[in-house]
Amino acid sequence: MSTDTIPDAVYVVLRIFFEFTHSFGLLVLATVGLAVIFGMMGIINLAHGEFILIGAYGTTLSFHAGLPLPLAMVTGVAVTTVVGLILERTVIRHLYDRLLDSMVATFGLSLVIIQLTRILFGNTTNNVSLSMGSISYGPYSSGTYRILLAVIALVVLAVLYWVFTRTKFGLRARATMQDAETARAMGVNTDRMYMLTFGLGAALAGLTGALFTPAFTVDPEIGSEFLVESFVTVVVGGPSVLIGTSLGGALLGTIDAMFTWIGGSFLGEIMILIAAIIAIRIMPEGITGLLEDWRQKRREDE
Amino acid sequence: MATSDPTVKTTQAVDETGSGTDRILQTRNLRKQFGGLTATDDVDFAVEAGELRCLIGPNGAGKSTFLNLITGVLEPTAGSIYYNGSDITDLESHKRVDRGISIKFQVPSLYQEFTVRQNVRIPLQRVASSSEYESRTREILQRCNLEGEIDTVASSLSHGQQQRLEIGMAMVLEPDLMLLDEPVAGLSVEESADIAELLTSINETDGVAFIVIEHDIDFVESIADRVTVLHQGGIFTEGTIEDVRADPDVKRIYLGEEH
Amino acid sequence: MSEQRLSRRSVIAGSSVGLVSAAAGCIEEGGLLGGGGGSDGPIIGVLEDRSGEFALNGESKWQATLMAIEEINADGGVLGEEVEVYDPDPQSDNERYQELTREAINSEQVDALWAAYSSADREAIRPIVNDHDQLYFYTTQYEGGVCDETVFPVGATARQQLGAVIPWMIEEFGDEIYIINADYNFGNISQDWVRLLADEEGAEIVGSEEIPLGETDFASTINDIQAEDPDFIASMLVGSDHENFYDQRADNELDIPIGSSTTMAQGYEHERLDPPGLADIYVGVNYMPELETEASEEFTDKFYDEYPDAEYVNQEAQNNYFSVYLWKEAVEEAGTFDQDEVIAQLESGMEVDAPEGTIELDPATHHMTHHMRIGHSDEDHNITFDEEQYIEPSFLHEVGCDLTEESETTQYEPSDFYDGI
Amino acid sequence: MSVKSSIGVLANRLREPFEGPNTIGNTNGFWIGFLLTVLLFAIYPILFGPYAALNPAQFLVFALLAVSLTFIWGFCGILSFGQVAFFGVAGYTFGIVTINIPTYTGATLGIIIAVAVATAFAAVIGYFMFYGGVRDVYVTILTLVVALVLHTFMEQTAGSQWTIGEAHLGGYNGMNVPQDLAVGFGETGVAFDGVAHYYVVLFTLVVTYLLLRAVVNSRFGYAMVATREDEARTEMFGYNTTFIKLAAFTVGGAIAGISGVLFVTWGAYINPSQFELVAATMPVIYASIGGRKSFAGTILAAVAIQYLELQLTGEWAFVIVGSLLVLIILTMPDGIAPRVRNLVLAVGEWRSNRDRSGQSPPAEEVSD
Repeated sequence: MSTDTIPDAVYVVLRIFFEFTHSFGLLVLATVGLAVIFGMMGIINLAHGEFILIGAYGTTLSFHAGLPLPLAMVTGVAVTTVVGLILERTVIRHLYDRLLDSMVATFGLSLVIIQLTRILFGNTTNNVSLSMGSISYGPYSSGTYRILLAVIALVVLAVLYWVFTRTKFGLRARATMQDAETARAMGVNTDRMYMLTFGLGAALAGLTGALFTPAFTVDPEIGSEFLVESFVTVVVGGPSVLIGTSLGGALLGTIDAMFTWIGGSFLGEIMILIAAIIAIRIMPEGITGLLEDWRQKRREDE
Repeated sequence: MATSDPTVKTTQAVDETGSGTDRILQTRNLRKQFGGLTATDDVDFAVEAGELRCLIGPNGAGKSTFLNLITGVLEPTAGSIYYNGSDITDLESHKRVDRGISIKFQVPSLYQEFTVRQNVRIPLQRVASSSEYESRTREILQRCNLEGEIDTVASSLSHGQQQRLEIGMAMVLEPDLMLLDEPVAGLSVEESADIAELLTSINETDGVAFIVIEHDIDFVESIADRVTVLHQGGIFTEGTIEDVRADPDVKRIYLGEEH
Repeated sequence: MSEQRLSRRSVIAGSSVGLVSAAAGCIEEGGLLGGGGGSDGPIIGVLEDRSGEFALNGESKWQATLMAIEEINADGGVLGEEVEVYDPDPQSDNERYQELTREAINSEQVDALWAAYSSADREAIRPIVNDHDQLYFYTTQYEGGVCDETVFPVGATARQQLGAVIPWMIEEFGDEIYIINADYNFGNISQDWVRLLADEEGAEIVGSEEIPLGETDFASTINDIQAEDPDFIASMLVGSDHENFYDQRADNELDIPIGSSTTMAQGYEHERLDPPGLADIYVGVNYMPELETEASEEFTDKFYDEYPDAEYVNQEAQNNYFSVYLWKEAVEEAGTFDQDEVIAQLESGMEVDAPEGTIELDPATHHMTHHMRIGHSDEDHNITFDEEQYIEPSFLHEVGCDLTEESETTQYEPSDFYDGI
Repeated sequence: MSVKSSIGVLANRLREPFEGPNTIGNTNGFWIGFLLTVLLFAIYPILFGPYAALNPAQFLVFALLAVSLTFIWGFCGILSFGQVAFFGVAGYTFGIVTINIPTYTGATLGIIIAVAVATAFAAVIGYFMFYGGVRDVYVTILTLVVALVLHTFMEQTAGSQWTIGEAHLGGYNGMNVPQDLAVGFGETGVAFDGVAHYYVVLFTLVVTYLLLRAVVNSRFGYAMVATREDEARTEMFGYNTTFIKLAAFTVGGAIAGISGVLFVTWGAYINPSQFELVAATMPVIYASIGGRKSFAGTILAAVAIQYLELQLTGEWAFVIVGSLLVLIILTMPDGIAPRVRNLVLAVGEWRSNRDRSGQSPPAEEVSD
């Protein structure tokens, strides 16, 4: 088929679709670590962005120390997990039933992590580049790596689904989060479950940092680029980690892509925030809550 | 369906709203569904002024849901609620309280960090001026036998004391109808007796009507004028405690042999 | 802060007349316990960011200022006195800028102030500076238009930078321009300048987008540019988030050349990002350390001797450096540290030997005439310079700012004076 | 003796409206400490000079902002990250009004309109949330998002189309507001500049402090605290808890608005960074550290933390401040104020025990 016969509209649709995948990948990956910690443990982790920062620095520094990129990314995730576990044991552990205090404490942690990073590694790092080129269609093109990130986001969600529904750890962790006392009575080491769940959240944040290292400028402020998006997605998604994150990411990704296309980046950015406000107002339990209602209504009709 | 059950004896209404009678509360076709579950199923229910009614029924019969519909905590799916002849179905909870309905929840829900005096102040300040606080508080506490605990923090009261205090606090607003959800659950026999005495005294001296949910049949027997049995969201039967006790169908549903 | 004994007047007043008049006396004096004096000798305030958002740009500004003062002190100081420095870190936080500016002016009583990377921070402290008639050097390249009696914005203005690079780009690549700029004052005013310059040169703006600060995803922007396919892009992107544009540009093989006023000379993206993200970017600058003149090489050598770990010495660092010397000369010619007299001296018209070359201060506008170059990054991020012009700060002359005649504290914008923006 | 006791009676009369179980600090010792602290702030400019009072003025402005949060969070259970939104809206409004009417009339109107707009804005947001059934942590997040929307929006108002009358919103660079805090009409009036501004801030803070103490110990205060403790229960005593929350939130917005006006007249400048996440977090931090159920604790924590931040000039500043936050939250869950009270009570008990066992005459207690 020659290019002349493809109407421009097809290219425009393709373009919006690919821009949506960028947005979706970013939102889901930015959110998933926070969603595990917030959705399962009720901790509002304001240092979430800084866990991403640790993942990105772990990757950047080990890459420049000579590791190949995939290994450097693994190192980034590992470092973040270890830091997350240490912080869980020393700080977070004491805040499990203190939602609001956890915000203040993690905000304090984020100040410390950002500034320590600056003191130790300076104001900037040498970037890690990964040229994967782009996919071209009509007059447009889209970066391959960012599309790959959207695919990875889906894979991460699928793996999490498997972890939470098919593994011993997942079942125990869910039991603990739902009713710690009963879980304890059933012989689950709940303290350990809390630690591991927080560790998982940290690891996911580290993964996000690692994956975005080649795409973003890595500096001590990198965490702030993710924090707002991730909060908004968690809130829109609601308490269910997987369904919430994926649907929240899809909804906001669509809003971002559409409004950016209509009126530029500013419109896309502010519409995400306004969508969040409306979402909280009309579905205080997020999309997951709304879905639960629908399901019940359906059952009723049958 | 409860209404089609031949054993059901519903209260015959004078008219739809129960106005022009002594009827303080009347529900019409009251219905509440949670998704596919019908917790309250087309209930027509009435209480006379000054009556002390107990609501019994096996677990899951919809007793608490029914109470929550009357207080406005829950919104009904269908049907109406009339109080002293006027429709209160769409009234917010706090406005129903102002009309004279008080409630005591199932779980003790005092302000745990407050002292007894402060607890009493919450309802009291709505109906009394500050110069009356002290005398009114003492009066109330005397009635529920808690004079000595006026400066005790609520959380350190015994379970029975907490229940009595809650009833006392509900009394402060001088209601015409009080709804109590399991007031003696978990109490000792002596404590239950205290509560029974308190309720009877309020009922007789102040003419307050009661709807009391309770499992403890001995307790019910000691206080109730009439008893309503709820089952599967509907009214299963109604009558004096003797009638209900004698009813073999009631035994059957309590033992779970429905079919 | 130096210690100062209770003034005799306040002690006498306190014992004889009573507390109230003592209080009044003290309020004038600087308090019963307060050191009213600051430093005995000359002191300058240097408020440059070493943490927060602008640390990357502020660090070498701070370093170069300290280096200039060290050199001057080693060389006998100013008017024979050693100059002290008050240099807390403002942390890129504009309330902190306000607090520290008050500290610098009131407690330290600085003789001159260097402060702020961003325009927002400058605007935050300018009311305080105006309140106290404080001599203030703002050295960042900026949108231009500040006509303020005690402020010396010595960096290149948008008009100077874009005036160098845009006409050259039109000549070189063609007359269809697509503008992308950071969506704030600097960016928008720069866009206005590009439009004015394009108009003068008979070029056409085929599209433009204002991009929020903090945006990281440029997919849509790149697609919009691809759809228009301009001859070149005029880019005024700002900050580390916007740097993502360059990698995404390379990934998408968007090989349209870019004319800019913001890249490389401040945040040294050509050193920090891997090639070829910055390939074919042309930036209008008054200074980059890659400049191979004798004055420039002497400056960079000294700088890296002093700060061997420094990452870069940016355009603003150079501006801080020469403006400290400019101040020193003005003080010495005036024969006093008195700020009014130093300002009068500066307004008499001065010249300074800067690493970028010898440049003049324009008395009427307090701005500098700069040597404007076009720095060009090739595919390997090597920098060459394509053209050099000596450009006056003409905009403020056109709007009639003459601080030697009339005192004011205004910021003018091009949209107030030109039609068609 | 009789003079002394009548002063005591008078003092008790004066104290009465400000005391009650809802506030920490109802003893003689507390009020003496309170008077001394106010006195210390009042003579601060005399001791250290008028210029030294300029930064403390800013500390007190942010203390007032934090107090607006303490009121709604500590006493009504509403954690809002949006206090900065009302603060900033009031600041911008004051700028817009006074730039357009650069007279004493304008300054007076500016104060009134700015606080009114902030209050109305809080009322609208509050109505939207509370009557829409938004609760708990979702209130926190929604208010934060409101602040972020304002941040995003205001940052892009650099263009000349964003001009209201003569006032240019100014985008990221913000808005210069040359008008001093002033009241009057036309060309006559009083302006509060420099040290006078400091005293206005101090006065406002002290008055707000006392008023809020009176409010939280009033009927409405009891209703707020009851709502905080158990909303459903309180509703069942006939309280319209939704309205109580809305009213408290609106009052909080008004106080935040007042602090916004004092801020913009302090620095003659405001920009969108006032709406940023970090700025939004600061009042929460002051209240958490000081004690969210204590106005005095919040105020002192706000002043102490800001003072500390200004003094820490090196690169370790954020590390120290951040670590302190974590440490205090871990060791003192309710903030410092309740700890101090318990300590005072413990010391008092220890002393009275000692006195009782010693030779102290018991008669003294009678006259107290």
